[in-house]
Amino acid sequence: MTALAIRGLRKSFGGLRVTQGVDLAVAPGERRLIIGPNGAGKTTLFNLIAGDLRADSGSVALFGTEIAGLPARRRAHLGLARTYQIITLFPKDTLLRNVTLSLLGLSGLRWNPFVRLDRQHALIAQARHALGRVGLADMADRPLAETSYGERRRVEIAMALAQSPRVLLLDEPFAGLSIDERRDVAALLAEVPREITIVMIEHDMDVALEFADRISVMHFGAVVVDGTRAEVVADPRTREIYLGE
Amino acid sequence: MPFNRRQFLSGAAAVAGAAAMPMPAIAASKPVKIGLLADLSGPLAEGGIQMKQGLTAYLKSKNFTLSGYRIDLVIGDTGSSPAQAKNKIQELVERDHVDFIVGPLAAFEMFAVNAYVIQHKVPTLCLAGADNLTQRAPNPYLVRDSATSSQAMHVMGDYAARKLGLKRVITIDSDFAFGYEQEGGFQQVFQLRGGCVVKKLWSPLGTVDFTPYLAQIRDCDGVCQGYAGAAPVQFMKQYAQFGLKLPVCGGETAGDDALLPHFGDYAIGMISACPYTIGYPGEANKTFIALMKKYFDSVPGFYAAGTYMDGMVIEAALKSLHGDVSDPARTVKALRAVKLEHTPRGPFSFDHFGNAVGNIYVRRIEKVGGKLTNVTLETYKNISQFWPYPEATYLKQPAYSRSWPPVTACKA
Amino acid sequence: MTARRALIGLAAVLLVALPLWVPGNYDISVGSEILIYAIFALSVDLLIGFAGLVSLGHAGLFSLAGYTLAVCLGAGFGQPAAIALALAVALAGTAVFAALSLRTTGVGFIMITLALGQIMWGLAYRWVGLTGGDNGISVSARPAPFGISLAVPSHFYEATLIVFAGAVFAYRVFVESPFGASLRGTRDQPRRMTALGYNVWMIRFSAFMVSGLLAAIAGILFVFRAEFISPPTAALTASAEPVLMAISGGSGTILGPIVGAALVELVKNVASAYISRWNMLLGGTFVVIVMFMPEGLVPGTMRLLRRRFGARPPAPVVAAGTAERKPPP
Amino acid sequence: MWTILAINSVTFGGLLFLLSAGFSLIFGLMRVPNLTHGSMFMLGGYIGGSLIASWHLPFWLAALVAAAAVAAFGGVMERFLLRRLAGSVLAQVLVTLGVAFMVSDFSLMVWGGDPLSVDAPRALAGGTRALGVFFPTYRIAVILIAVAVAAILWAMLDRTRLGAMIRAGVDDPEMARVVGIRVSRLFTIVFCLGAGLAGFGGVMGAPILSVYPGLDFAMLPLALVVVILGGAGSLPGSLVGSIVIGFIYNFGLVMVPQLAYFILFLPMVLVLVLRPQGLFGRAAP
Repeated sequence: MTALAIRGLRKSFGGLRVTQGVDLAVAPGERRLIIGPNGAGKTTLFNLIAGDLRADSGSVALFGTEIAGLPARRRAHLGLARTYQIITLFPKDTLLRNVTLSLLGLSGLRWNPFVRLDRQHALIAQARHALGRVGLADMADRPLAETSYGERRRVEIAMALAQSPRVLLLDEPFAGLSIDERRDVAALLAEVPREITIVMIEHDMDVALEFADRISVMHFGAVVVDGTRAEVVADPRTREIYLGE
Repeated sequence: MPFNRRQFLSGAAAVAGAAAMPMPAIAASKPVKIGLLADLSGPLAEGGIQMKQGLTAYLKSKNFTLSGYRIDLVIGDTGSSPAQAKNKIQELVERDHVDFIVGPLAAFEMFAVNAYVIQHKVPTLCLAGADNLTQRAPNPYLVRDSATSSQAMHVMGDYAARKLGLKRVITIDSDFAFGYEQEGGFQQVFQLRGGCVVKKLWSPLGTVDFTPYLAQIRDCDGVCQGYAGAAPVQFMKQYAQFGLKLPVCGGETAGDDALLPHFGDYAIGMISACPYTIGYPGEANKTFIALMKKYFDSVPGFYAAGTYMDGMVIEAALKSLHGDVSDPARTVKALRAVKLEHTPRGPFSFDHFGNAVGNIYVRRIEKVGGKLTNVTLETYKNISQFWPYPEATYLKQPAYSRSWPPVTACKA
Repeated sequence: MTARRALIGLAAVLLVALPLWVPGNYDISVGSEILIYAIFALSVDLLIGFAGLVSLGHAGLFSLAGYTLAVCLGAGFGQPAAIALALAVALAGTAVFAALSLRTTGVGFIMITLALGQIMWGLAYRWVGLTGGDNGISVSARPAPFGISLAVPSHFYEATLIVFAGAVFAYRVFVESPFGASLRGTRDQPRRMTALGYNVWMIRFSAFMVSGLLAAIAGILFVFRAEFISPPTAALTASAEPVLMAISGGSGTILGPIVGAALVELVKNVASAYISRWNMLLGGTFVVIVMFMPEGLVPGTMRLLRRRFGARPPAPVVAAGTAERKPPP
Repeated sequence: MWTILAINSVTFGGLLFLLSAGFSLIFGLMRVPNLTHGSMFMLGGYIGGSLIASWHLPFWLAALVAAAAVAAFGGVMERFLLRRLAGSVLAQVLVTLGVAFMVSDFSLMVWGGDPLSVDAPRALAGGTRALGVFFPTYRIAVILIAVAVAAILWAMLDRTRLGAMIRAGVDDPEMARVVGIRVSRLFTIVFCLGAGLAGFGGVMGAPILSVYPGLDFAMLPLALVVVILGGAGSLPGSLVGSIVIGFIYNFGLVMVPQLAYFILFLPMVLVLVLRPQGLFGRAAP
């Protein structure tokens, strides 16, 4: 069974066809990298997978379950998590609260108006643990607004990992980071267990290529090349796309 | 900033004045307190300010001493809001322990405080017109020296049919109780005298442009409007702008004398019926007008006259009570027993419900000496709230409402 | 923390003992009014401060409960039945308000609620048969729970205080609960919340229902206190008032709307007795608050105190929405 | 009758346009919900009316002076109050409503509670026969004035550098800042312009509506309704929205008088529920 199977996915805005018939199959445990020039439709593809956008046609299956018609929140409950290219966190809250919110999203507790959140010790311990996994345990009680960009990126990842997703979508996790920070995040991702399938969009080839099992190249809203690192690098169409840019 | 609460209290000046005059010894005792409940802000401020001026003018002219008793005046601003009227009356009664309430202006405010007035037995001299306060659901503590909403309109209906010779009239008024009662009163008597109301138009409160209604005025020989506040000025102006020439008649608020400086020539010819008129020739009215001019540089109208006369009524009642206002029931009885000859509106007395029986003037706006004024056309004497019916007959019919009396087909 | 406890305790004692330390019945009655409006302001601020949704139609819900109560009492229902019906009808109305207005957020939300509130106001005027039009409905009977007559001003005050305390307690539990945290999340990052698995619409809808419930409770108390209800209760200005209370006191806090309610009601009912230009005073007060404490009186005072006593730098306080407060100039 | 209603729909729409164009620009560019806008309209009417009645200024001069005075008032408000509150919608709501309360009380203090009746300029007094009906000349003039103002505004937005900057700011405030537009000065200019337009509209409306306490809060919801219908920041939107409201108001009151109290708000709810961004607006930010 494939972790993520996409078939004939289409989306247009007005007359502009942003996604035109994407096919993609990601195996369980795989690390898949998606590359492509700006405007190739990579982030739109993520939005379609995660449900932030509704596809015009085509199917998305998560471990065999069709999810293309489901709202984003239902997809999260089925084991899909994502990070955003532009960091979207809760700046007023502490790191711990950010991760707690993430955990709460999948917990039935989120509807409970009768108990105090800060007394939910099990949940909070879990959140602390998730922060620990990204090396931020000692900053857990600091407001997010007082952290650095790189730290926020790790919080994003902690939030996604905290949900123990089956498939994790990472949208440019290295963008805007310093070299040191990139190394930290890369190490972090390398430690993610293979139970979690990862699909990543990234421009930074140095870090990303090393990480990926397979690579898909997108251009004009479609997957043009699909294969192992060597296959993709060797493919003339890849060169064409990148040199033509 | 001016101090509202103790602005006009009998303080040093009044006491000094009293000492200079040969007053009964009792003048030195506890002052009698009057609480004025008026709309000093909000959309009805025009009438509220007149109320304050009228009462103040009378008290000031009497040096805050009525029938030898010192008077304290405490003022509460209702802000043209029922909820605030309720709070203010509580404040005046429970905190300032006033002996009389003068006001409020609007029926919706009076209804907000009505239960309270009854419960706390506060002698209240209100200007709000709502018919039922002195009819089907009478308030035993109420005295009204002005009129019910329909009282002057009954007269207008009579005059329109008999003297103006109108046959088919369209009424237009604000879509709320005061409007229903005004037009109901007009229609009732107008039809009794052979006229016919062919259409009744209601504009929502706060209407800024009356054109949609003006466009519907046709197939009639006259219009009756009962607008209040600033709306008569707006309405008459737009009426004239659309070239409408049919005679317009109205009630006490539509042709209020206080609006005269604000009307333009377009209002000339409008006929209204009112329990007060600026042209009443009595000496008391001349004094009143002069005082308003002297103290406030203001042209008085129906609201100022109302509270001014409230001062006179209280004065007369204090005299008969010998200043003892401790028993509300007795006080109200004394108030209702007051019969005055020389007042700005001429002679009047009260019926057993506490509503004034007196003259209603039919006047027309004319230009005299370069200024607009209301010229009296006819004086209907001794008009009660039930006129022209006997009390029992009148009370048997339903209260006026949006749908009563109904518009029926007119005989050709 | 203990200082805080002590302050809350002191405030509670002062509130309970209010009938003993204010001059008279009128002042006690103003006390009740402040409490009622505090509940109303809290109701509105649940949406403003915690959901980032500004409602300018809450007077519609407030008066829906009030009118239902008045109509039911007039029709001869018993007090408990009338109260229950008023709550039920107001909640049904809230559901309609919420379903329509939550089609959008931001300014669109403000406008839909405003329009719905205006429609309630129009109904109050025009449905004369039921509402009495502008003459309103008088209610003469206050309830007498356990044989204690609430017609006595101090009794009514204490009863209101009990309801108020209950509401504040429940409010506090609510905003600090997991659901409260979810609600705040939808205020700051609705899209992110969806991706995390939250049903943003349902969370907002539920919060709107709770807010409507509080507004209804305030509306019912209002009618019992004023013993009267008429269309201005549903007017736009009546909807704007709790919004102003919440913002001036400090939106997104619990104490803020309460302080704001006290401020506005004191200016309207107490200061207006001494200063004829009380509207000017009220408007000026708002402007001054915004000038010196754009985040509201309560958070602003906290900030100044913290600065004065040299504790840690002020945590960024945000009024609502995703807009960050600018650093103080 | 229908002809009168139709012409008047446009007149009323024209007046609403003068009122709402500024509101829409301010909201579109600065994201400030200027709840003082109705007060500015009323203030314009009072100032203009007094200049005409007491100072015997010609109507048009009075209108310009009043517009300038209200614009200056707007400028002061923007510089000293709103400037510090950028981005904080709640504080803006509080301060603009606070100022609205103060203006309303100030007007009551200065002009009293009496309505101020303003005469139309003599040349435009009386009526005209048009399309077979008698219609007040001044009301027809209001249509022309509104069209002229719309044309001037359009030319300014479309043809001048200032207009280009405003449009850039409405489309993308961040970008405008980045490309070096002095946003703060632009905000002041636009706020003055919007305030001045409202004040001008107040004078234009005065011969029709008169000026009286409460006019401010009678006009404010109308401005809001127009902007909702037309979408914020869009000049054609406000124009069309104003005229649509003009028609709904005039025909609605005649055809469904029983709904008079809801006549503007029912369509507004419908529009918002079906199309939350307004008839002509883009998606809300």
